[in-house]
Amino acid sequence: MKIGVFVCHCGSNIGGTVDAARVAEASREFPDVVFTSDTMYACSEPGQDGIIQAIKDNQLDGVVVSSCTPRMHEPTFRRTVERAGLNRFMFEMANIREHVSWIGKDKEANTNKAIELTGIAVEKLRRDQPLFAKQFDINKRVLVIGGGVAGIQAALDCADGDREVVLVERESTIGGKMAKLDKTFPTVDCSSCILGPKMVDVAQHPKIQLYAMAEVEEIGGYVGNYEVKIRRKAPYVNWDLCTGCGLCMEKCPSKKSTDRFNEQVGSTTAINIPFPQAIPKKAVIDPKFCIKLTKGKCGICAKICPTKAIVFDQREEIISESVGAIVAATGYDLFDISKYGEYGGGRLPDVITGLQYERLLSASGPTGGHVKRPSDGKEPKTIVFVQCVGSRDKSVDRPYCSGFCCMYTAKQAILTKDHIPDSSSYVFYMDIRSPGKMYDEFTRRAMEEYGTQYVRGRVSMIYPQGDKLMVRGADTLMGTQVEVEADLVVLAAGAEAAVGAPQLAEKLRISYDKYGFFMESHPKLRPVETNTAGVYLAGSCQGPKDIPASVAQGSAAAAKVLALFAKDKLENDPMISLVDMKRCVGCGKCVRVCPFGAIKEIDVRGEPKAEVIETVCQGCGLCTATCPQGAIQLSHFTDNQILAEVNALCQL
Amino acid sequence: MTILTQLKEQITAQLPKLDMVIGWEQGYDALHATPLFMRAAEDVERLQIGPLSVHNTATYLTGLRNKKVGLVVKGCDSRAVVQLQQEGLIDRENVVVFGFPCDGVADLTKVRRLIGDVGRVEEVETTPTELRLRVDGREEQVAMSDVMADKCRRCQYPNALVHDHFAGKPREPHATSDDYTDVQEFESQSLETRFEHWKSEMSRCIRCYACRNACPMCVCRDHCIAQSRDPHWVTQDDMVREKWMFQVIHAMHLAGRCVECGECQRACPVDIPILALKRKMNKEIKEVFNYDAGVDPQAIPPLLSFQVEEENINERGW
Amino acid sequence: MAEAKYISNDKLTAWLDELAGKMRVIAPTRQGDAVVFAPYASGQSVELAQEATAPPKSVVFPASEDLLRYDYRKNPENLGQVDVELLPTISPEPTLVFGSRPCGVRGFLIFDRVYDGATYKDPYYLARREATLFATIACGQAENACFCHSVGSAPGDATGSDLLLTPIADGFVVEAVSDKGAQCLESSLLEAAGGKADEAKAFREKALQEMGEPQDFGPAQQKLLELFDDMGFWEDVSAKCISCGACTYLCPTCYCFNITDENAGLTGRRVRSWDNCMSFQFTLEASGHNPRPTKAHRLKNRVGHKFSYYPNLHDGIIACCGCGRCIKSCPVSVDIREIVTKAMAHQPPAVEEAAK
Amino acid sequence: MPALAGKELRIVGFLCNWCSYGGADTAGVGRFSQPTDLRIIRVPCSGRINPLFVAKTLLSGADGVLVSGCHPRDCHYAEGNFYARRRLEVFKRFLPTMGIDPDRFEYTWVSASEGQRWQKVVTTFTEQIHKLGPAPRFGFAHEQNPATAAAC
Repeated sequence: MKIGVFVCHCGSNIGGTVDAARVAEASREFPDVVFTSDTMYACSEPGQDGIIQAIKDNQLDGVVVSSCTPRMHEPTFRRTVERAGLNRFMFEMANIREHVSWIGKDKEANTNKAIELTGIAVEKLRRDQPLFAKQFDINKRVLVIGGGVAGIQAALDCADGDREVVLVERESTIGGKMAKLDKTFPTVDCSSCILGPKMVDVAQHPKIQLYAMAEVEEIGGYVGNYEVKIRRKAPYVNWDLCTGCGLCMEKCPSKKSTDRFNEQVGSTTAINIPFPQAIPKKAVIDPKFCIKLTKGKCGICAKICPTKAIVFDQREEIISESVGAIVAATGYDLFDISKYGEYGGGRLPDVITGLQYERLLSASGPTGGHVKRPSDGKEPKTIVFVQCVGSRDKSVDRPYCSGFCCMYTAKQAILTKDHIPDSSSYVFYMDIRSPGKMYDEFTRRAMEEYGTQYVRGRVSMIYPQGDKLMVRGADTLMGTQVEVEADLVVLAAGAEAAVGAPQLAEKLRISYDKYGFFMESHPKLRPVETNTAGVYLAGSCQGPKDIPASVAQGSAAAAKVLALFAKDKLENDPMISLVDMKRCVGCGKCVRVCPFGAIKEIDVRGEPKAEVIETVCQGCGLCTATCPQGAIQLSHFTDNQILAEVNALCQL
Repeated sequence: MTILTQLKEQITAQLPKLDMVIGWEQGYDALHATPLFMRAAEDVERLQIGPLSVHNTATYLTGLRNKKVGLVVKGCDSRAVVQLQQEGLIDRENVVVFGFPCDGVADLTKVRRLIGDVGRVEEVETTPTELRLRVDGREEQVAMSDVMADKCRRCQYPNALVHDHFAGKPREPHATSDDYTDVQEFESQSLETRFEHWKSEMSRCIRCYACRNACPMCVCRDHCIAQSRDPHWVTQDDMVREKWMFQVIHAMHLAGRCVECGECQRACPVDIPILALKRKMNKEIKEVFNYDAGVDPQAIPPLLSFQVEEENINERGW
Repeated sequence: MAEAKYISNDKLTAWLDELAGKMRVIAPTRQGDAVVFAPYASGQSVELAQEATAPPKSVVFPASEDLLRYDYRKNPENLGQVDVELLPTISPEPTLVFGSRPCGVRGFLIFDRVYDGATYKDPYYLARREATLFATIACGQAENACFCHSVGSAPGDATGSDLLLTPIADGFVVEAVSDKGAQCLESSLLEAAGGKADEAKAFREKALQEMGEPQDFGPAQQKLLELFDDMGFWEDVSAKCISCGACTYLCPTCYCFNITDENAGLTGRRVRSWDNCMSFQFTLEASGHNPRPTKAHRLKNRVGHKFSYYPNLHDGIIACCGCGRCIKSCPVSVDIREIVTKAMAHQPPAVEEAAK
Repeated sequence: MPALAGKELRIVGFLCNWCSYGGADTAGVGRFSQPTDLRIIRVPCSGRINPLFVAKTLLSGADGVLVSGCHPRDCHYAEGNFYARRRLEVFKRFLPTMGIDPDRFEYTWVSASEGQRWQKVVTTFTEQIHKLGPAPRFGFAHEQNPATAAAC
């Protein structure tokens, strides 16, 4: 092998504290090195040309550049050596700037260190192999999981980008949490008026295939080629026939069914269309409450259905879809308020969540938009809002801020005054968090224009007294105890990861934090990517978010998908693990630990062996560190390469 | 009916369905047993169990993967079966396990320490409490308690943990817990003493890899990195450093998997006390993960899994 | 030959010290629970009462040695031009191996036919061989694993030794076997043996007599060739073998080696190290193919080589000295005597059928 | 290569590319001065670091070994450092029985943004190794087992 070593002065950045010429001179004594030089700026155009010239003049097989961090210029120099006709992996870098010249002033020690770092780069390069990327086809369809506003946005943007979209929604209608809101802050728009058209677009878009009442069962494959199994639950209604006329709902005798859409404020019929703008607008039978399905009698809906759409013996089905990318937009769920026993949530009927209050405020809600308290239907006059219920509280393992509660509480206080002008509202808060366009102004309006009384402090207990609720808390600004006699208490329940989020993350092979929110690739710079190629995040599944942020992420994720799909072929990174079949004993330890499911067990003449799926492997090398006999080796970071570096530093 | 008779009956009944049953018989002299591969009914007659049945029969399992194998096991051997099953290295349905209550086995090195060279043992009689030997025409009686293998003194699993057939009644464990006093005592010496101890002990290693090949969990054997060039972890030099590196490799590869059958040390022809390394590893595995290898076939070896929040690992936030 | 001498036990240490002043003395030493040959230092206790765990093989044939050391020298005018400079490695030191048993020394006679043969002379081996003397102790009693008398030797066999020590009451009769050995007898600590020499002779004869009838392994030479393709036989006898190298590395007659290069920067070494035919790597080819893929193939080679292939090449001489180390140090007590005996008695199935 | 005589001890670092190597870069960019002993070997992930590399390095004559990866839960490869944490912890606890001071080996988590933290880690660890002094050695390649080496 013929190696060239190029030592960069980087102006005085390296040259100031490292004798670059001496490093180049000393490198002549390294094995296989046939050419060395020191250069003012290796990355500059003349610097790169010099490298190319030296490769040609000396027929070099590999190049070491001793300069700055490879995290900066490794791609640059890989392209340089490639231009000279070498494989781009026949290149190593010694970091003598960030790791040497910039962190010490002792020129002798620095120079010695730079020589040694160059030496280990030479030893590694001597064991480098040319590597070649594999190209593979890409299936330009995208799966969007979750039909809330983030998922809707991602689906629509992808579909508008002319890509086929498979949208999977767990509930019987898309719309998510936003569909349940009455108005949105800070504009006080009607939520369903702005979301509704988008939902209709989803239903009508020729590029979108919507599966409602469906969940992702299994995901296999890798970026560009995912195989997805979708479990579609049985609505007991043939949706191809159902017109959403609603006759069945009128006649259904089972009227005590759980009303999921209305957050269980009141109840609904066993056969049900959640709300008038539902997409798809189809009836669904709740088998837990349907008299026909529980007791075998009734069947009124089947009799009156004009299209004969009722199918009592319908079964769930598994649907297979092939896609090239996945957007997870599974949203959030609400914190269980009954965990605060002292607040009486779940026990006292007039202690409700903010989302339940939205339904009371909504004209399409169970009360027709009249605020009536659940216990006796009376219109409340004194309403207490309690913030941070399940947010910023380590004692319930929810130390994070849910982000949007301050704003919706202010909105609800304003709407309360609109609905009941003679009412008075109190808000118990810890801090007001309103960093957003027009947000702080909005909370100010709630206080100043709408007379909402903000009390800084935690509520210690809520207990019934007559038909009132006594709310006892501290006013930490005044340093006094406060007691408010309320008709209705609204708890700003925090957001938590959607039920089943960790399980979905595992299917997607992405990581999630200890609360179940999905982890992005980089918290600042890669907020919608995950570390699994081809899987993107949108909305609150990544962490609590308000509507505009969710929509923005939906669009961002769609942009990522469209960028991915702009290519006709994908290339893998060739720095992946490879199995030496002769030495593999098929113990399966690598298969067990691979975070990406990139290793499969195969049968070779009756013996189990491991095989790397080259397009899935991400090149972490965990398998190589796990394999007891070193039969699986990460290319470019093989055991022998690392051992050679160790030996160069330590032995002899 | 004695346990041995019962065991022989059970084996004879199953043998037609199996390719072989592995147990022990008398070896080249009365003191040395040797593994017995029973293929025909008459082979069963030679079966011997007792304090001289020192070998771990499970060691052969991974080499017989496509065969139907019966295995006579002591408690410790059965832990190896469990561990192999747990790691998917054997198909449990291909293995028929014959258990019996183990009263402990003799450590022949200890016997040698007591009575000198054992090259001329003429006769051995075993009782639950004694070994009676005739050596060079003289009678020697040694108490089992003096020559019992250390692993047996602290044995918590004298009865096969998994078995398809069991002869006799399960016996009480020899011990209920393991406080690793041996490890603590060793570590109470100075670092230098410990370092020099291994330097000196390892110097007589002949690199025969009996420790590795006798280990039921060493499934790489033919492809072990001790002898490979790619990867090239150790050289073939007769150097303490290289020999010692292999012992560290063996200990690390066994972390969370070693069932402490002690075969590595027993097999060592030059009596290097290498079980101490595995003991240490097991002590730490127990402390950090509260894990015992070879007990639960459903468990996952701790170094092949993780918890997002580790209870006993200090994140070393310095 | 010089007359027989006698040394009493109480003077033995002084004699060893005297010898150690003239040359390097290697003697059996207790290390932990094993007895191994190690350089003797003045005043150190030596273990002569029992056979050492390992034979003194490594004194002449080290477990590893540098066949050569080399430096790469780069031409400063043209870095691509590299010269290799070889550095000498052979520098044997006059050595006395004291206290081996006859079998341990006799192993080198097996070596000699290979490394000092007509076709090839191994300079590394020969240099050490010539620089080494053996003062051997006759055995008084065979161990259970011993069978030296069945492979052409005896407990008092002096072949290959330079001095023979025979233990008698309170000391040893010391007899020179070679001229080099005779020089070691020039010590005032030794006295004339006189009548004790006969006592010694009787001691040796009694030891041989007590071993009983030797077994005739001669027919194995042909029989093992016949069994070469009978893998069923070999699978059967190798079933309990765990394929380690204890038998081979403790064998005084096993002489196989491996060669590996170890480089570091611009220097390197070519290392010869013991290899053993029980190991999968022994015949592993670069292609990945292995003509001896299973332990049955490998054990067949070990037994076949000792009792058939080597005798075929070397006048029927069995490449085994009967020390029994492979038996007693085997982790699973594989008994080579039993395998050879079985092989000799083995009737191919077809023949058995015909006999009925 | 022998460590710079009289000044440095031989300290080898294994750093994951995504976090700690970046953290060391950040420290450089910030000109956070550090002792010069450490030599960094770059690997993709702390999960790539077989504890046996640490063993090999220590047995080959290093005076100290430092491993650093992404903070748990921040692994670029999702789970690599979770495995590394277990393996390295077990190995560190094993060192005393080998007769090696466990303080000669540390593993830590430093993110790409934590330049100052990296400076502190390197400085503290280097001081720790200097306090311990040079590690006991097994000797170099040609110094063999005395029993047979003497026979050369």
